[in-house]
Amino acid sequence: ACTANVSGAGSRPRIGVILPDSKSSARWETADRKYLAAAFKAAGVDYEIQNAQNDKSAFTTLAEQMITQGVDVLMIVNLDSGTGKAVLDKARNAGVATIDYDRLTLGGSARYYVSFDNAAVGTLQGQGLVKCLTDAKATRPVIAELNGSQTDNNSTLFKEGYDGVLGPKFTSGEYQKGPDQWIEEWDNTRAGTAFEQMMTAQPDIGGVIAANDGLANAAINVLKKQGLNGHIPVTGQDATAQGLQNILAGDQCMTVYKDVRREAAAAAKLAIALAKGETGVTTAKVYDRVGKRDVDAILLDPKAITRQNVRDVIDDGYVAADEVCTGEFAARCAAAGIK
Amino acid sequence: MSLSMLEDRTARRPSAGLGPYTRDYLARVRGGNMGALPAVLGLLTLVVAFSVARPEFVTAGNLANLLHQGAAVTVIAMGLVFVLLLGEIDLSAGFASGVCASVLAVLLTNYGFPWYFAVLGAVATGAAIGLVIGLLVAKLGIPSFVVTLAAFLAFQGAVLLLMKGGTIVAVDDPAIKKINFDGRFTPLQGWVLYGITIAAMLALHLWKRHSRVRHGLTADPISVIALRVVTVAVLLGAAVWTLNLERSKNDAISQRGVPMIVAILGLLLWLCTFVLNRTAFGRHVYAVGGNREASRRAGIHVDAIRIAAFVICSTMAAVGGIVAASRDASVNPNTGGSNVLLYAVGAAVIGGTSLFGGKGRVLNAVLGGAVVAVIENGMGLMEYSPGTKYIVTGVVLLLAAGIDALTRRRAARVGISLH
Amino acid sequence: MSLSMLEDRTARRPSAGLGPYTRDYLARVRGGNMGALPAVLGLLTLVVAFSVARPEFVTAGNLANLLHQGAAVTVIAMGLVFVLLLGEIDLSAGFASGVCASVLAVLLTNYGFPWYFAVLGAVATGAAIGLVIGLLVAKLGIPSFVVTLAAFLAFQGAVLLLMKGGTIVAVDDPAIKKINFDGRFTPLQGWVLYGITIAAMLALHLWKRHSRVRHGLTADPISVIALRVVTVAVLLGAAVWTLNLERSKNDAISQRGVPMIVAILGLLLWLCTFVLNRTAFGRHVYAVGGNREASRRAGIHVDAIRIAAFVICSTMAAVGGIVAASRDASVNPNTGGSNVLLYAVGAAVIGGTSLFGGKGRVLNAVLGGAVVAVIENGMGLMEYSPGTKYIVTGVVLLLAAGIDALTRRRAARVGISLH
Amino acid sequence: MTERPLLEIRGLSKSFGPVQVLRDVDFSVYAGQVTALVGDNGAGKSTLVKCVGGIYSIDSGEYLFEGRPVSVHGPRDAAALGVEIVYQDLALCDNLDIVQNMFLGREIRRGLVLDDITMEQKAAETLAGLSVRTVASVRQPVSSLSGGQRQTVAIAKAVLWNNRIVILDEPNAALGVAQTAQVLELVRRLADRGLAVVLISHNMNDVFAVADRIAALYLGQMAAEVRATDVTHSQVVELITTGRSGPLGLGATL
Amino acid sequence: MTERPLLEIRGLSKSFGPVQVLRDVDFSVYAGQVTALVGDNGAGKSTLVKCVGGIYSIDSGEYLFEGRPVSVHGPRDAAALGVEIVYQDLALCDNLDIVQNMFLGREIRRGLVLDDITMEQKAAETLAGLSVRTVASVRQPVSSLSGGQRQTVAIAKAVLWNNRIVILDEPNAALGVAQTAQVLELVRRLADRGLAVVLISHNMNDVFAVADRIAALYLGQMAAEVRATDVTHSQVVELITTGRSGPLGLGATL
Ligand SMILES: Nc1ncnc2c1ncn2[C@@H]1O[C@H](COP(=O)(O)OP(=O)(O)OP(=O)(O)O)[C@@H](O)[C@H]1O
Ligand SMILES: Nc1ncnc2c1ncn2[C@@H]1O[C@H](COP(=O)(O)OP(=O)(O)OP(=O)(O)O)[C@@H](O)[C@H]1O
Ligand SMILES: [Mg+2]
Ligand SMILES: [Mg+2]
Repeated sequence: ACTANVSGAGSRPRIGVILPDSKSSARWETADRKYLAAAFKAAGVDYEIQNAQNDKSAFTTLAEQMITQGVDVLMIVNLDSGTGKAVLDKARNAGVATIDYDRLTLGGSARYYVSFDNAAVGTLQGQGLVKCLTDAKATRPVIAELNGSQTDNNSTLFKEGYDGVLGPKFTSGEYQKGPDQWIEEWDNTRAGTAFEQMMTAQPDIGGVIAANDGLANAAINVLKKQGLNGHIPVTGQDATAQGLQNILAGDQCMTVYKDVRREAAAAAKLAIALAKGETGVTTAKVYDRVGKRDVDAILLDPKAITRQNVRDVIDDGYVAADEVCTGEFAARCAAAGIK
Repeated sequence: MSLSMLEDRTARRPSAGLGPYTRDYLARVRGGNMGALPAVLGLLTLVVAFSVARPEFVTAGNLANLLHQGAAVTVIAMGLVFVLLLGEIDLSAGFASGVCASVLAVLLTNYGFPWYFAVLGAVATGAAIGLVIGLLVAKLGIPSFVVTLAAFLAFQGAVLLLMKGGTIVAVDDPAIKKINFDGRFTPLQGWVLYGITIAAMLALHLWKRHSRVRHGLTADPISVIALRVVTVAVLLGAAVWTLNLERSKNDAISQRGVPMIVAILGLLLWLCTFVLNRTAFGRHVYAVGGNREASRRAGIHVDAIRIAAFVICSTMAAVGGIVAASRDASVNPNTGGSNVLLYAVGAAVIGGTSLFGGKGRVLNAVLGGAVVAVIENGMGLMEYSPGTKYIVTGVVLLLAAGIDALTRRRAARVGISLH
Repeated sequence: MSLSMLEDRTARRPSAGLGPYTRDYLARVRGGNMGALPAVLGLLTLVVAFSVARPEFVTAGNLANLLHQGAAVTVIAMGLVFVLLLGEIDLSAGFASGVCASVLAVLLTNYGFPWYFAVLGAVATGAAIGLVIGLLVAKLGIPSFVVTLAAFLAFQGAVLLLMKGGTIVAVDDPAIKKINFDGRFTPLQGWVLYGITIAAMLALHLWKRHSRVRHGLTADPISVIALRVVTVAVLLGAAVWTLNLERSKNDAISQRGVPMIVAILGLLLWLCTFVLNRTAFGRHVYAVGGNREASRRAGIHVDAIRIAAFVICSTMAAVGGIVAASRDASVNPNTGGSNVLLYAVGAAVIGGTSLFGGKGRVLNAVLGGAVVAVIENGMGLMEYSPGTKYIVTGVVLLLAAGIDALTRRRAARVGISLH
Repeated sequence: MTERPLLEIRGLSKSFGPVQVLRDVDFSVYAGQVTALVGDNGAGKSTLVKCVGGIYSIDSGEYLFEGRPVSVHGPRDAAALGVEIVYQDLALCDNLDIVQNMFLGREIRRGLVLDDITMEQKAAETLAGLSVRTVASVRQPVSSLSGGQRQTVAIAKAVLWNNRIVILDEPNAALGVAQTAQVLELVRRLADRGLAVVLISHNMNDVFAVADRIAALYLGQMAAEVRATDVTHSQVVELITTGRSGPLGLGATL
Repeated sequence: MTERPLLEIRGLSKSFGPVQVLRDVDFSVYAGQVTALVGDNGAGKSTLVKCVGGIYSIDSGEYLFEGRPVSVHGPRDAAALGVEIVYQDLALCDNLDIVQNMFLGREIRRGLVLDDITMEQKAAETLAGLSVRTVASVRQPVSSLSGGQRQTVAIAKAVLWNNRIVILDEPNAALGVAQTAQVLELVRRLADRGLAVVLISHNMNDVFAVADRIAALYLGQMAAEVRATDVTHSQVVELITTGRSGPLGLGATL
């Protein structure tokens, strides 16, 4: 839907982008694709944006085809580091410049990495939970963790972040460590079951780290059944419409807002520069613990969203007001100063 | 030319007592004809094992969770029985439930339809899906594996399009949420329903016996009927009693009573069993699955039966999708995905349904569904890493099925083992 | 008592010319006995359609991609044919390939074994997996669907554990990477191999004809053999020529020649076909799949055959895993996951293998694998949103299979359609 | 043979791929008569019957019922004309019991619900009438029946209904002495009730015991259609094995 | 009957679930003799044969071969003793062709590779010896064969091998006149070569034509084992239908 013609591969710079899927999060298709395309179009480069639909084989296939068609820059969001590395190596061998977008390919050969600082995301989640628990004056709460997919490196980074905040509190005895599970494929239904079973095994859970808004919503639904929603804080991520609604309703403690537009803009700028044969400007270095090397990176800062600043997300235009302020939420929106 | 010319070597005459009947039953068990026994045995073993490992497994709260968790897969499995009985397969049942759940969510949430229209829309979508699949299989003769593999892919796409590229749609309608989220009967209602069920069961049994005896046919002795009804009454009674206990963790809210979903599952089970056992259509499903050519020669509309089975399967998948949407109070692009299909087919097969057709019962799919739900629920209480959990789940599933297989084993030794 | 008492109504005598043979062939086609024709037709349609839609589909580079992409699923599908021929299923083949690939990677990368030991380890793991599954199915009598569903779950866990919870293991061994990553024959080697293949094919055909004629049996006329060999020679020749073109976009690197994987696929195809068609074991696989009881009565070790088929299937899955690991130059917990299994079974079924057993050929699994690979590759060139892409993929798969079904359709009308 | 046949087949040909099984076959059956269809193994008798029953489509030929051409495209069309057939390969559903098989496709219902009791009674009566004394229960699955018992069930299934034509493809093959006698008597009784009956058998004693007319197939061609009283035992055997016997047979006219 | 039987069954009982099919059956077969096993439909003949062949496990009873007790747990054990059986339900693989079926489990090989040419030749010869003239090709799948052709293939499969005991369960049921004669002649020839042959048949003419001894089963019990010359046609029929005939039968001693 978004390519200029194919034949001019030799003259005009050409950029290929592979997005991971459309199910773990809505952002890839609804936000990233849109913003990247806009930036490329504005810069007048040829581009192609494909989605691997969570299929590793399709992912490799797409990359091979882009390389075959002669892209100058390949930007990927890997499904896992394995396929990611293979693709990056293939691209390097073909002389194609590479960018890891959003997810770092461990052991890979990408020249650049553009992302939000994922450990920082986890830290914000941990801090958010601590704040909500303090506000609720919880004593020695049991903390349950619903982590993301174990095969997604970002999940590991998020976990490092919030465990960094919570770990000391566990050791000091201020909080108690509760059940802690990875949710395969970030699957919300599985998350619901997992949380139900956590509540059964440990009925006195007092706080929940949920790695994103989908997992948070699954947990909140279980809490609702018990009438405990709003009493037990739950974290989230991605600032989805539903997450914001849960926050407005008081069921969710916080979410993390990662302005995809900024991420996309930074990545697009870098890619366009590379495609034109210029060098990219980076702001940080990230250590790849598998590949044992520093990767030049642009790391953007995430922002914690609570009931107080929900309107920031909407004012930014990241989520439309009418998506959030439906039905019963209209009043709450008004209360939060959202128009 | 009288009936007595048929020498009845089984010595099972009307009103023979419990003694000969038991002997007869044991002989049949040894002969490999055991009905639901093996599945029940496997289930029991699982329950005992999990209760020992995690005492909270046997709490009222967990029993309710179990019912909510297993409902969607069980409903889909019931529908699959129809297709499997024909020796066909429907790989798309999982995502069909996802498509129908999406339709429900979109109609409810995005278009603001009342819940009954949305349910109707979802169910109609399911029926339409089944019709298309059935036509392709029966009229064009494409193997059902291929057709439903194609549908499996296409429906994933349909869900994504309906969900506008992967957003989660909340389902907040109170009526829908009653189905499998927070709908409960009051304790009194629970007992009344229980009474009606047991009374109906007793009446049906007695009536059947009465008319068979009147026509001079063999019938089960009263003592056996009593035994059966009492067993069911005790088991069901225990379940109702447990579910009527308070299971809320929050003093402000009371959570007592049998979840609504139990009645829905019971109703669907009864309906499917009735259709398969007591109507000509059901008879023809078994016949076509047993020997398609013989059925054709007997004048059965084989194609119509096959199409109808796919329609039923997809319609049940739609119901399963609604049940799943109700439980999650939302629909996402994964609804009906991941392992839903394999678990549903697995439930039917564990319950003894043959993939070659002609053999299987809906009750057994429900028992198989219970096995799957118990494993998922019990494993959720264990604290393993994902890797270990997968392995243990596989092993436990194998054990449950192994008990079944070992119990049935004599059948293969004694009878002809043509598949 | 002489042979001539058997009146040969087909009028196919030794050395009858091309004319009568063609008539005979057409009659058989009309009668529904068409061999590989429908699958080839479906494939051709796809290729033409994609070439029209996206001209870059028919480039040398894309042909090589296609071969690399489809190889793993095709190898797994070849192995599955053995199990499907028995009327069994192996849901675990996909993840079994993942487990074996992980073993390969761990041995290579973590333990530093030489590549041949690692390959041996992976293949031995596959064989052991097949042995366990086969024993459970044949000796305990648990349905293969259930056993392999359990294995499907357990192997997912095993991969996670082997990969230590999700980290990837790179496979950088140059020998392994030759298999399906960058191994190529030089153009000259390609042509030599081509010559050997065609010569061997011709020799085999002529030799068979010679000995049949010598024993007074019917045989294909020379003209038919010539036609067949020439067809294959032209098609293969065109492929070799295309693959010998330069396909590198980077002047620094040359990418010409037939990928190594082609020879591996060809060898496996020949081996499996040989085993199934020319050995007693293969004959027994068909027999057990056709009528298990009759095979038992004929003194065939039915259990041994079933176990062996599972061993072959899992061993081929191991090879498929190695091929996949080579292509990705790494292994990760998803290797063998997502749609690998469904695509592999689909490849076999599209190629005409019956899920009821007794019917199917390895060549057809390869053709089916080609259909799947072409669809994946072609769809990768189209720019659709994910939702649309899923839907279009499903529809295309259905069309490819539909052509097959419509071509075969007369078979059902004419012959007996017992499944 | 001036009477009009109830069913008449004209110029029927049928091939399976390259193998032509029936060539230009004419065949007539008359109400109130037993027509024996004889022929060597593989002569094409069962194929002819399956064409009549709509199981196989025909390549060419005409199908006349009461003199009117009809088209039969499937078993349902044949059944609608009142043609009931016991096939040589029996075609029973092994997973169903005797009663279910006997009423397959024609279940007795009360409203929506199957009337199992009535069906069970009727099935038991019909079977008893065919001298089967060893069936343990009519609720036994047919997979557990002996060869003869299976055959009896198939025959019982066909005669349970009032039809105009009954075709029996080697019904006695697996039957015992007493059962064979019963079936032959049944065949005669059906014809006497005015039905047209076709009996395929390799047993000449059975054929001559009940047949009014004899049709002999030879290698897919109709060698002769004659009155049973016009030929001898050995003439029929000759027709079967060589296709002709004196003035009768292929190349000769009646 | 002082000669030692080649195979002797003593006190065999067999039930399927609650149904007892064989009760305390004694049965002997002698080398060089044709033993006819007769009995009504459902008497238990096929079940007895399947117990002998190791298809069914037995509940109780002894199995003596050349006077020595042996245990038979499966078809392979029976085959190892040299027992070859044509089952009533034929047991052919429909998806294989005639040659493949005839050599199933005993394929001729050259090294690892099947020797299809030799097998095809042998199969064609054997079939031709059984008067089958209508088989289009020995490469035809058996699913396309007529009833009689299938039966001939099953018989040919059994007599292709040199065995000590051949048991034929209603081999003539679907055969034509000429083919039946051929099979009876074959049965006689096998016995004359010193094999023990068991023939199950409902056709008394066939039985008396070749049998040396007759064993009659009645409702799962052995009613009588007698020399064929000692009984008449009608006595045997009486034994079959009522289990006794004068001094013979159940409750009486020989
Ligand atoms: N589906 C088929 N494909 C090919 N050939 C077939 C098919 N069905 C039947 N034939 C052939 O047609 C011929 C006639 O078969 P048919 O069954 O009509 O014989 P029949 O007269 O009934 O013989 P029998 O007395 O043995 O039952 C046989 O030679 C058989 O091999
Ligand atoms: N698997 C089984 N389960 C239950 N009953 C069976 C089974 N197999 C056979 N029977 C019963 O055993 C009895 C004897 O069967 P069998 O096949 O031995 O008879 P037969 O003497 O060979 O008869 P026929 O002459 O009809 O072939 C029959 O009444 C049959 O219904
Ligand atoms: Mg016939
Ligand atoms: Mg018998």
